[in-house]
Amino acid sequence: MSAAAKKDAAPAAITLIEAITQALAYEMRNDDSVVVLGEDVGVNGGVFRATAGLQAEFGDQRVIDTPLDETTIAGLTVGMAAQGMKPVAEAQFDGFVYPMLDHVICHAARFRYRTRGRLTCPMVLRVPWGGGIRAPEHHSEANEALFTNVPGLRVVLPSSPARAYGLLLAAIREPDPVIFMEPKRIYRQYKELVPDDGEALPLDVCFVLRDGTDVTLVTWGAQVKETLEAAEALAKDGISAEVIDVATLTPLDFATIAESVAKTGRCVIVHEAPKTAGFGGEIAARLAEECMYDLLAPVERVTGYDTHIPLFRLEMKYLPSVEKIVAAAKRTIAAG
Amino acid sequence: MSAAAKKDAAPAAITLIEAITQALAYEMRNDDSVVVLGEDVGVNGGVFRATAGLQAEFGDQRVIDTPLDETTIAGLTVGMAAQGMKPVAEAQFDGFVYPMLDHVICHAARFRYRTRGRLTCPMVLRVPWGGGIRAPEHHSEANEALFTNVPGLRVVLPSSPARAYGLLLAAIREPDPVIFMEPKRIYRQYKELVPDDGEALPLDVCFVLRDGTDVTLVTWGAQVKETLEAAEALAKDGISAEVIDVATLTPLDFATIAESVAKTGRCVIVHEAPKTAGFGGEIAARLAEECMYDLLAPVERVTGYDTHIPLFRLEMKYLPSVEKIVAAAKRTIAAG
Amino acid sequence: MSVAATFEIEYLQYLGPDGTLVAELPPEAPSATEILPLFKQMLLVRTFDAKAIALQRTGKLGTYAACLGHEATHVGIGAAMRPEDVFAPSYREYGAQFMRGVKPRDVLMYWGGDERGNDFSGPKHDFPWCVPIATQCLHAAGSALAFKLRGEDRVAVTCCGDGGSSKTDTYAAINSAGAYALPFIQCIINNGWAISVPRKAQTGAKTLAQKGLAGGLHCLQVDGNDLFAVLEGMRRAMARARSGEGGSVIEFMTYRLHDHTTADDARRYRDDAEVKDAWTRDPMTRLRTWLSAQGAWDEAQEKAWIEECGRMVDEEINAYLESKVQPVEAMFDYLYADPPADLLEQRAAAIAAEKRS
Amino acid sequence: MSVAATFEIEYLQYLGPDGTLVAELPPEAPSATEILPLFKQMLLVRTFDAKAIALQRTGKLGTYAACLGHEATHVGIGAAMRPEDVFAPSYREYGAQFMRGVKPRDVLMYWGGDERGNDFSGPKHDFPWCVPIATQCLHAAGSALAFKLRGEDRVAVTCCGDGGSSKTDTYAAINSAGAYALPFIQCIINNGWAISVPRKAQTGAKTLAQKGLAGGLHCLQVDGNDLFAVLEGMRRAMARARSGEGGSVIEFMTYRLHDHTTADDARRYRDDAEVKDAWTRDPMTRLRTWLSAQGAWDEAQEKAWIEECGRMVDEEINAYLESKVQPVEAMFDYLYADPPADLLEQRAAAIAAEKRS
Ligand SMILES: Cc1ncc(C[n+]2csc(CCOP(=O)(O)OP(=O)(O)O)c2C)c(N)n1
Ligand SMILES: Cc1ncc(C[n+]2csc(CCOP(=O)(O)OP(=O)(O)O)c2C)c(N)n1
Ligand SMILES: [Mg+2]
Ligand SMILES: [Mg+2]
Repeated sequence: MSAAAKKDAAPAAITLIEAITQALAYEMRNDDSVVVLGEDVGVNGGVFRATAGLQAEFGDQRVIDTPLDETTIAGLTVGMAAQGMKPVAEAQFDGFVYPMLDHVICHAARFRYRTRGRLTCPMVLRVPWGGGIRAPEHHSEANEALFTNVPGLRVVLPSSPARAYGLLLAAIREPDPVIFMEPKRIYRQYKELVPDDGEALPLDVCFVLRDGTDVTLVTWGAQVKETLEAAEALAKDGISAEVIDVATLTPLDFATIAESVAKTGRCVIVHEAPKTAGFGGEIAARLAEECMYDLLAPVERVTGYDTHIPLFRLEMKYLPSVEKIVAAAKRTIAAG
Repeated sequence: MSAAAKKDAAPAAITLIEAITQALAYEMRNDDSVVVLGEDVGVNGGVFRATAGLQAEFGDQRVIDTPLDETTIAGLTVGMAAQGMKPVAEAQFDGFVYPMLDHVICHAARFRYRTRGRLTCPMVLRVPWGGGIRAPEHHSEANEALFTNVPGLRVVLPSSPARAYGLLLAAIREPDPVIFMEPKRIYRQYKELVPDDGEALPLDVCFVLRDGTDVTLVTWGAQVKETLEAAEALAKDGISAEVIDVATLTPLDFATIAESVAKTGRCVIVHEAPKTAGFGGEIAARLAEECMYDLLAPVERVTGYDTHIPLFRLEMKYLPSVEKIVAAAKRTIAAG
Repeated sequence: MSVAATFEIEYLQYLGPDGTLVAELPPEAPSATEILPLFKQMLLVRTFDAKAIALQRTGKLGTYAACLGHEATHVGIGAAMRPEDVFAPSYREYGAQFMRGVKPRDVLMYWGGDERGNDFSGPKHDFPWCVPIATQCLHAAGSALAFKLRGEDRVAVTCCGDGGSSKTDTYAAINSAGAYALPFIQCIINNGWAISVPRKAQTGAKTLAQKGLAGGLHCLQVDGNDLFAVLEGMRRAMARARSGEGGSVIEFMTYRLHDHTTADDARRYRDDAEVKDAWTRDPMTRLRTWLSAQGAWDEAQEKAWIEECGRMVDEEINAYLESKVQPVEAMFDYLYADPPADLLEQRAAAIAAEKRS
Repeated sequence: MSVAATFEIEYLQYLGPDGTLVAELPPEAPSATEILPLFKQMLLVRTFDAKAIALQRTGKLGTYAACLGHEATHVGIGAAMRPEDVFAPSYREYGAQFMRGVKPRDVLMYWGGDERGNDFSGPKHDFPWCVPIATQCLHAAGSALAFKLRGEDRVAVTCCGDGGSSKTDTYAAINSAGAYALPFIQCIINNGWAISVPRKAQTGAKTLAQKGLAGGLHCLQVDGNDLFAVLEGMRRAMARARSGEGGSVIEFMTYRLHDHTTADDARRYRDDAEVKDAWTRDPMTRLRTWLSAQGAWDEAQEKAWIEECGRMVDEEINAYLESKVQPVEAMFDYLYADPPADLLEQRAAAIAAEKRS
């Protein structure tokens, strides 16, 4: 990093969404081939303001409003990436990502494989993700499981301003496609010092956020907050919970989880997507395969129900809560 | 059933694909609101001949060729279903289902929920599924995990002519949307007597195809064949394997699996989709949650690798094989 | 040089912005007495809209998509339809829906975060509000296909915005309507903006009406702030649809006088001057001027009716505000006709958790 | 009545089915000597196609999509492009690709079930064969956007079929090309059939060229069996693209003389009479007749060249047949630039399993 850049990098307390903007701006300065595209990302700065100020700084040739069509966004992104650009596309909300899947699954995830490395697809798809913001229908989906069974992708879900910054930088620099899901519920929940130093975080590790010995709480995205609070509450009852933020769902760093469970013997997995075939199932499955002899208690999942997240009058009753996590952790303690 | 129908129902040995046709024809005769639509389903009878003869019998107002667009097929299907028809749509191949997801996930799976039961979406989406037929690219995907985390759907995967017949009838009669994935590899693998008696099979049970006491082999679709062969091979070595065909993946009848594992203490899950976040993970997770004390050995998964199914020169090396299943089962025996 | 095809797209406008006729009214045009109820309906819609925005501003409603400026288009579309036709709206066409029996309280319930808003008082076969842009267009096409297959004399009408006209679903709907010659009307409500993206950035097409040429549909552009033009455009499209001539695309030229929704701040991307200018083409003013000139409406009537509208809307608002939140099991009860065992267990757990808390 | 917009779509045809000119050649048309190499290329393509079908029939190739009858369109498209332009084909345009350096052995590898076919000998930036219909069109549009953003003088050319013109991706590509005024050419190769579905069932549009009107693109219909018309259509579109005038949609009228693929049996759904009739418009015959009339080609030359083609293709076939299957680890090695640990474990397991078996 240049001295000038170092000087500029005076840490400032920023929110998660500001950390996203900061990472985008950093990498756009750093790499000319990075462009941002999506609906309303230009002068409006995105409906969540993730791209606020970017068009003013980088111009409308680098920050590109698209016609209102997600198929278009995905297909253009794949085409640009294959021709040597590094597009960072935005899906306006999680619920609008479905028309993008064809290009993501059939093409982005396959170009390297299909052409034996001749063409690649270094793109990032940013997806504001999850519920809890009293939004209209289709604005609150936790649909990461759409992507986790697809080889060739990386699925990343940051849970703090600093991790959002470091992981997004890594995602943009990654030579393969990354689905970058952003927990919109905590976009502005708190601020944290995030030096604008261009330091990426690794995409192949889970982050241990809290050390503990009695039970491992595994989660990602918005639920990291509830889970940490649950660990705090458990501590008051003398239960020492380790908290792991998975951060990169696929390819999964299972080793970190396994190591923790080897120590604690208990595991509670927390996510807001529906339980059945949610990504928590994969982690529980790995435990059943690889850590059975370490387990002192059955694995627990605290998740959304197997129904759609309701409109906002009821949505908080759908989401995992501190209480539900605490109760599940206590069940694992009681079990053995 | 009327006497005339009974008389007509003289059993004939038919293949799985013929059983599909037979079920479609039965229900089209039985229920005027059933229509079939898709690319080439009309005079051509479908690229797999699933709808062969249907247009000749029912006319082009009931067997409808669509323009070449999967978004169109899905959206028209949802619209028709909401207005009281029972459309059975065909996706020509598994790899072309992605543009249908938006309408399936945002609408088909939600109309009842969204309107508090005012509008519903009684549709079936038939999807020829899976690899092993030396087909071109995108014709060999096992992508059931796309659908299994989506509430409001039923995901069904028959594995024999008789089950294809009975489950497809049930799917068409079901008042909610059903994704009906057909293992194309065994479309014509063998024949079986399938009386055309209009008897549906239940959509809420797993089928125990073989009783055993030492290990439970759980699978679906094309792998049922390999799994049964593996059970046969294991029997030669004195190992008694129970074989379960999940058939309806969601909503899952876990009770049948749990009961079996309570008896055997061991479980091998077999599927051809990639391992990570494949539906096998969900079953293993349930075992880790609900059957831990029954397990004598770690759960095993025998699956596709976490990469794309290769073009056909290599594809058989990708798919689960009898050997791999036998080896996994033996590992569970060795483990405890 | 040989010519493969030629096309011409007509533009309809009768009542100019100043409230005088710029073209002779078509023979089928309503008289002043006939159009008056529609004007009153437009006023009701505008009253409702303002009150809904106020409700949101005071925290009593979620995000709300206003319809300020769209009244002539919306009411005209609704007026052209029969109850047995099917309407597949986006999320903004309350004016059309009220004509079909949907109540303001239904709208409020929906934007208030309650699914029961979509179990609305309008025709039971009408489609719910549709948030994923333009997907409703294909549902309308599917409905039209059902009508055609069953030999029913019904038309499917759907709306999308200028932004929505870029969406692939709109093309799919248009193309299938053409391929099957369906009784289908695609209304493209061009209000100049898709959130922050102006019409010209959506497409290189000169008109949005011409989107219909891609599917061989009849195409028409109308002044969407002129209720006479809206009614005439819809009349023609309906006549085509009912007589088996097939589908139409109508582009309604109007303007979004409000922010995109209450979650939006249009000042970030839009000039005040443009909005001020758009107000000179307000659909309400011109019809009021015309009706007054015909002696069919005056200030006193307007005042009385606006008060009446206020009372009616307040009643609806109260019904909404007094509505009880659904019980927790509501999120399970409408998922499947036959709920599976595991789901019933989750339902029981949710009820138990509710009792504990 | 006021008119919002009018459109006219031109049809280009110079060389009639009988090999005589039906219209004066444009000034830019190639001379007989200039067009001869393209005719020879068409013959090479036809030779290859026949041999590939034969290979499949004898079990030495997987499903193969023949290009019989498309030679003028395919070769003309390829001839109009520069190496630095980008080509995004569907799965059938070998004639265009050969002009760009792709080898017959690459085609055979792909249909022979080996990914290495897509690591072909053509321009490294060209797109691979694309099976999901019309998705390639958006990749071309994305490429054109990249070219425009980087200020490169390059054009993106893509092909889809008459069926593919119904696909929403095609509309998305056309619309974005119009919105951004991209150097983009959408070739719609109308060969009359999409597997069993005839052109008329795809859409109500009179021409497929007019699909471009929905995005404001320049639209043209050409006789795709007339190499002169193909070249002139492409020349015009290329000129527009390079001069910044934006994108074009060209509909090439040709015919699928073979089954859809070797997995298809067209007799199920298509009249022999139609095929017989289509043969009277064969692109090869008419150009041969014309070249012969110009004294630029004769039977002896044809015989010698066909033999030469046979030799060249056989060499390619042999290279394909002799190719070794990729090692099992090939399915892991091209997934990620940095393969994750778990995948490397699976790779090792697969290699071990391979050794055991
Ligand atoms: C598929 C999809 N993508 C994005 C959005 C977010 N969104 C909601 S409204 C809107 C703009 C719509 O503009 P237009 O179609 O012109 O309709 P208007 O709101 O102006 O009536 C966008 C982008 C959405 N609802 N659905
Ligand atoms: C998305 C998708 N749906 C279905 C198919 C199966 N399919 C392969 S080719 C084809 C017909 C294509 O017809 P057309 O676009 O006219 O091209 P042609 O084959 O005639 O050149 C179909 C339906 C596919 N490859 N991709
Ligand atoms: Mg708009
Ligand atoms: Mg074709």
